[in-house]
Amino acid sequence: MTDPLVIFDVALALAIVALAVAALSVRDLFAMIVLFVVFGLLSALAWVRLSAPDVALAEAAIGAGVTGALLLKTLHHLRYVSGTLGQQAAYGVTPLTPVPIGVTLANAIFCGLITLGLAVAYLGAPAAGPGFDALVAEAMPRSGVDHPVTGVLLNFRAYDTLMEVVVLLAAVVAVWQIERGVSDAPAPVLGEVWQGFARLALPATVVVGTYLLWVGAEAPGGAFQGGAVLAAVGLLLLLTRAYVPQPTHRGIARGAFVLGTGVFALVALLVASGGRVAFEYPLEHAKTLILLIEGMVTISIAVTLAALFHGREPVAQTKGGRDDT
Amino acid sequence: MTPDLIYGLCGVAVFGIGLVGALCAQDRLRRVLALKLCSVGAGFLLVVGAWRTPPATPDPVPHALVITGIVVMVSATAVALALIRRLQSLEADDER
Amino acid sequence: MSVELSPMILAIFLPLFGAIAAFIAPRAAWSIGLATLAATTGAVIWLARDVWAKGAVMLPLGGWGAPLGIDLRADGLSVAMLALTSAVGFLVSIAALDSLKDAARQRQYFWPLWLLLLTGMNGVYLSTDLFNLYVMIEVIALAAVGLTVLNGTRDALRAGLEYMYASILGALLFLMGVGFVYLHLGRLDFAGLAGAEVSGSLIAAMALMFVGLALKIALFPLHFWLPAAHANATAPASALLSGLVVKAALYIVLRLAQYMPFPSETLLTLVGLMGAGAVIWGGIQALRAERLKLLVAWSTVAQIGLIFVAFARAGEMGLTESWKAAALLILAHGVAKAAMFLAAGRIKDEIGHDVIRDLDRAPIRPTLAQFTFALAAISLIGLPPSLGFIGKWSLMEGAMAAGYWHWVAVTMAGTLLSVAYFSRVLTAFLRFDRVRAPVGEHQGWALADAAPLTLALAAIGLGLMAAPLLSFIEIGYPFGVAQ
Amino acid sequence: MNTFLSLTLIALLLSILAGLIRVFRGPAPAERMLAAQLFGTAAVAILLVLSQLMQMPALLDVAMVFALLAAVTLVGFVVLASRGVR
Amino acid sequence: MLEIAAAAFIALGTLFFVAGTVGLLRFPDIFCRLHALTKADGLGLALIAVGVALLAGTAGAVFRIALVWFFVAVASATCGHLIARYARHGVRHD
Repeated sequence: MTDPLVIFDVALALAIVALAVAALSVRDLFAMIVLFVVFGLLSALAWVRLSAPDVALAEAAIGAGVTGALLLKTLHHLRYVSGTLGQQAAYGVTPLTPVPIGVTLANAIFCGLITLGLAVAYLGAPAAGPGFDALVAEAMPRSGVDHPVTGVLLNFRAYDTLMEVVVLLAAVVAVWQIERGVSDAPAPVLGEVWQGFARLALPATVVVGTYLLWVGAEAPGGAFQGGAVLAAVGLLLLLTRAYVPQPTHRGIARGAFVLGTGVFALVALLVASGGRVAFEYPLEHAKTLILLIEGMVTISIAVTLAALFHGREPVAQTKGGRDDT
Repeated sequence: MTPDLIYGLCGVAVFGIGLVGALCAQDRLRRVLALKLCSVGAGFLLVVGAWRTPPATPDPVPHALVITGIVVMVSATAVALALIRRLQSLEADDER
Repeated sequence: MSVELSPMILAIFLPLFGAIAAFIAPRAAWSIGLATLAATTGAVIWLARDVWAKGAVMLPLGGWGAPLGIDLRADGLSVAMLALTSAVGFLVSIAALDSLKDAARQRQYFWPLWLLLLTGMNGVYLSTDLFNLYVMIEVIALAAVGLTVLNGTRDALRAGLEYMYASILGALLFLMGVGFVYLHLGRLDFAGLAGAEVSGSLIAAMALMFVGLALKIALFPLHFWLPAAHANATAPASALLSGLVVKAALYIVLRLAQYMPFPSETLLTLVGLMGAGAVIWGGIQALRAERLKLLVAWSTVAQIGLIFVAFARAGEMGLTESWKAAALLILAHGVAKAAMFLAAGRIKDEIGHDVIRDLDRAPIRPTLAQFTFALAAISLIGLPPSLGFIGKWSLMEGAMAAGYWHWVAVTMAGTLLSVAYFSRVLTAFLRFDRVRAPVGEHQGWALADAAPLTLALAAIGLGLMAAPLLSFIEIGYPFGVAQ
Repeated sequence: MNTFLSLTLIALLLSILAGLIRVFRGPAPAERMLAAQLFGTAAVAILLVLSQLMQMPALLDVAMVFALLAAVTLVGFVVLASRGVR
Repeated sequence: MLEIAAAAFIALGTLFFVAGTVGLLRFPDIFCRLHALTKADGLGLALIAVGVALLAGTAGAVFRIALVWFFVAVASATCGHLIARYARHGVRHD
C-alpha cells in the first residue's frame, strides 16, 4: 500500500498546478487575487513538506501575503481611484495591445513545448555534484550562528543578501519616483469589534515578528520573515488609516529605507582588517555583528515593504507641474 | 514517487503556466501575477534540488537562495504595480 | 586596526554608498553623484593597474571561497567593461547636470537610481557566481526601469512597463537556469561549470539562461521592448540604457559562452543568424523611423545583432579569437551610442522636437551637437580610424580567414544599412534650402555639448589604441589559451 | 498513527479544494473572503498536524505566522474591496 | 490511550472542517454560509489543536499550539464580523 502521505503530496501538487491555471484564467480580478493568495499558501505548505520551513515562512509572508496585498491595492486603485475599471467593475480587463487568438495559441503551444523539455531535462537530471551541505556543515561552527539557512544568508553568501537588500532599496526609490501624492481619503469604519481586535493583534504581530528575528539564529526565521511580519503591522496601520504618511515624514522614511543596506555594507567593509577580507566577520564577534545586521535589515525590510504597499512618495502634487520637490 | 519528484514536476509545470501567462495574458495585472508564478516555479526547482541527501537534512544554500528570490520578486512586483497604477491614472485623465 | 580596502570592493561599494547618500540628501545629490563617479573611476584605475601588473585577481568574500562563498574576480575583460562603465558614466553624468537642470524632481531621482545601476553593473563585471549574477541583473533591472520612466510621460511609462515585463521574465528564465545548474552540479560558481560533463539538465540550464539574457539584451527576435524604452526615456537615461545597461547582459553571455558545454557549430550559427536578423530588421526599422531618438534606438538593435555576428563569425574553432571582436564592438558601441543619444537629446532640447523630416526646417542649428552626432555615426557605421571600424574589421577578417563569407555579407549589408539610415539624419543636418526662418547659426552651442563631444572623439580616437586595448582584454585569458 | 494523520491531512486539503469552488462561483467578494478565511484556518490546522507528523516543532512558528497573515489579508480584502481608501 | 484520545479529537476536528466546507458550498446565502463556516472551522481547529497538543508532549509545543489556537479563534471571530459588515452594507469611509 502506498503511503497516504504520498497521496497528500500528489494532491497538494495537483492543487498547486490547478490553482496556477485557475488564477490565470478566472475572469474576475478579485477572484484572481484570492486564488493567487491561496496558491501562495499551498506552495508554502509544499515547501514545508520539502523540509524548508524558512522558505515556507518567507513565501507565506512575502510571496503570498505582501504580494497579495500589493495586487489588491493596485486592483483597488484601478477600480475605485483611477476608475479605469469603473464601468466594468466586476470583470475588469485592462487591454494591452489586442493579441490575435492564433498568436496566443502559438505562444501557448510554444510554452508547452518548453515546459515539456524542461520536465524531460528534470526527470533525466542525475544529481552529479554533492551539493553544499557537507561544506556548510563543516563551516557552520565558524559562522557565528546555529541555523544553517541564517548562516548561508548572513555569512557564507552575505554578499548576495546585501545585494538583495539593495534590490529592495532600488524598488522603493523607483516606486517613489513613479508616484507621489498625499491621500486625503476618509478612513474605513470597521466597528468596535475591530478596534478591540486591533489592540490585541498589532502588539501580537510585533511580538511574533521580533520573535522570528531573534529565533533566526538557531531555528527557522530571520530578518526577512521577521521584517515581513512587522510589515504586516504597517500594512494594517495604512489600511485602516491609523497612520497616514506625510511629507514631513520623508526624512525618517528615507533613513529607515537605507538603514539596513548602509549598516550591512559598512560592517562588511569595516571588518576587512588584519588580514581579513570584506564580509569576513571576526569569529568572536560574528554572532553580535550578524544580529546587528539582521536587526537593522529587519527594520528596513518592514518599513520598505510597508512603503511599497503605500506605493508613493508622500508629496503634495501640484497641478500640471511635473517637477516639484 | 518521492516528494522531490512530485514537487519538482509541479514546479516545472507552474513555471510553464507562468510562462504562458506572461506571454499571452492581456491584462496588465495578470501578467505581473504570471511572472510571480514563474518565480515560484523556479523556487520549487531549487528547493527540490536541496534534497540530495536523505530528507532530514536538506542543503540549506538553495533555501537561502529561494528566500532571496522571493524578496527580489516582491520588489520587482511592487515597481511593476506602481507603474501600472501611474499609467492607469494618466490614461484615466486622458479619457475625462 | 586599519581597514584594508580592495579596489574590487570599492568599485561596488562606492556607488552603493553614493546612492544611499544621494537618496538621503536629494539637494546635494548631484555633487554626491559626481564625487562618487570620480571616486569609482579612481578605484577602477587602481584595479586596472593591479590587473596590468599581476594578471587576473581574485577576492574570496567572507574568506570562505567558492563554491560555498562568493568570489570576486577581475581580469582584462572585466576591467575593460568597468572602465567603459565608469568613463562613459562619468561623462553622461556631466551631461545630465545640464539636461536635467530644469527638472528638479528628475534630478533628485536620477542620481540614486543611476548610482544603484552602477553598483549592479560593476557587480556583474566582477561576479563569478551564477546566483549572484541573477541578483545583480535584478538590481540593474529595477534601477534601469526607474531611469526609463524618469520623465513620467505616458509613452515612457508604457515603454517602461513593457521593459519591466521583459526584464523580469528574462531574469526569471535565468533563475530557472540557475536552478537546473544547481540540480545538475550542486554548485553555482564558474569554476564548477568549467569541468561539468554535458547532460540534459545542463543543456536546459544554458538554453534558459541564454534566452533570458537575450531578452535583456534585446537580441532579435526578443527586441520588442527596446526601441520604445530607449527612445522615450530622457536623454541621459537613454545614453546609459543603450550605452551601458545592455552591455551588462551581453557581458554575461560572453562570460558564460566559454562554459557552454556544447559550443557546437549549429548553435553558433543559430546565434549568428539571430544577430543577422537583428542587423537587417533593426536597419530597416531605423530607415523607417520618424523620430531621431527612435532611429538611434533601432540602430542599437542592429548593432547588438552585429556583436552576435562577431561572436559567431568563425564558428567553433575561431571562438578563442571571435570573442575579442565581440568585446571590441561592445566597447565601441558603448562609447559611441552614449555620445549619440546625448547628442540626439541635445538636438531635441535645442530644436524642441526630434522629427527627422523637419530637422532641416528648424530655425536653430545646434551645430556642435550635430557634429557630435556625425562623429558617433562614423564610429557606429565603422569608418576608419574609429573603434567601430577596428571591431568590424576584426569581425570580417576572422570570418574571411575561416571562409565564412555569409557573415561578411551580413556585416556589409548592415554597414550599408547604417550608412543609409544615418545619412537620413546627416542630410537633414546639412541641407538649408528648405529653411524658412533665418538660421541662428551659432545658437545652440553650450557647455553641455562638451561631454557628448568628448565621448564621440573617444569613440574615434580609441581606434588608434586598439592594439594595447586588445592585449589588455586578453589578460586573464577569458577563453583559455589552449582551447 | 502516521497513516491516520496523513489521512487527516488529505481530508483537510480536500476541504480547501472544495472551498475553491466558492471562490470561483462567487458571486460577491464576500463569499470569496469567506472562503479565504476557511483556507487560512485549514492551512493552520494542516501545519499543526504536519508539525506532529514530520516531527518539526518549528512548524508551529510557521502556523503562528500563517494565522497572523490570514487575519491581515482578510482585513485587506475587506477594506480594499470597497470604495474610498487611497 | 493518549494516542486514541488524540486521534479521536483530530478526527472529530477534521469532520467539523469538512462540515464547514459543505456548509460554505451548500447554504443559500452569505449569512448562512458565514454562520456555518466560522463556527465549524473554529471548533474544528480547536479539536485538532487539542489532539496535536496531546501528541506533542513538550510544554513549549503545547504553549505554542495554545497560542496559535487562541489567535486564530479571536481573529476568525473578528474577520467573520468584518465580512458580515461588508456583506450587509459595504465598508463606509468617513
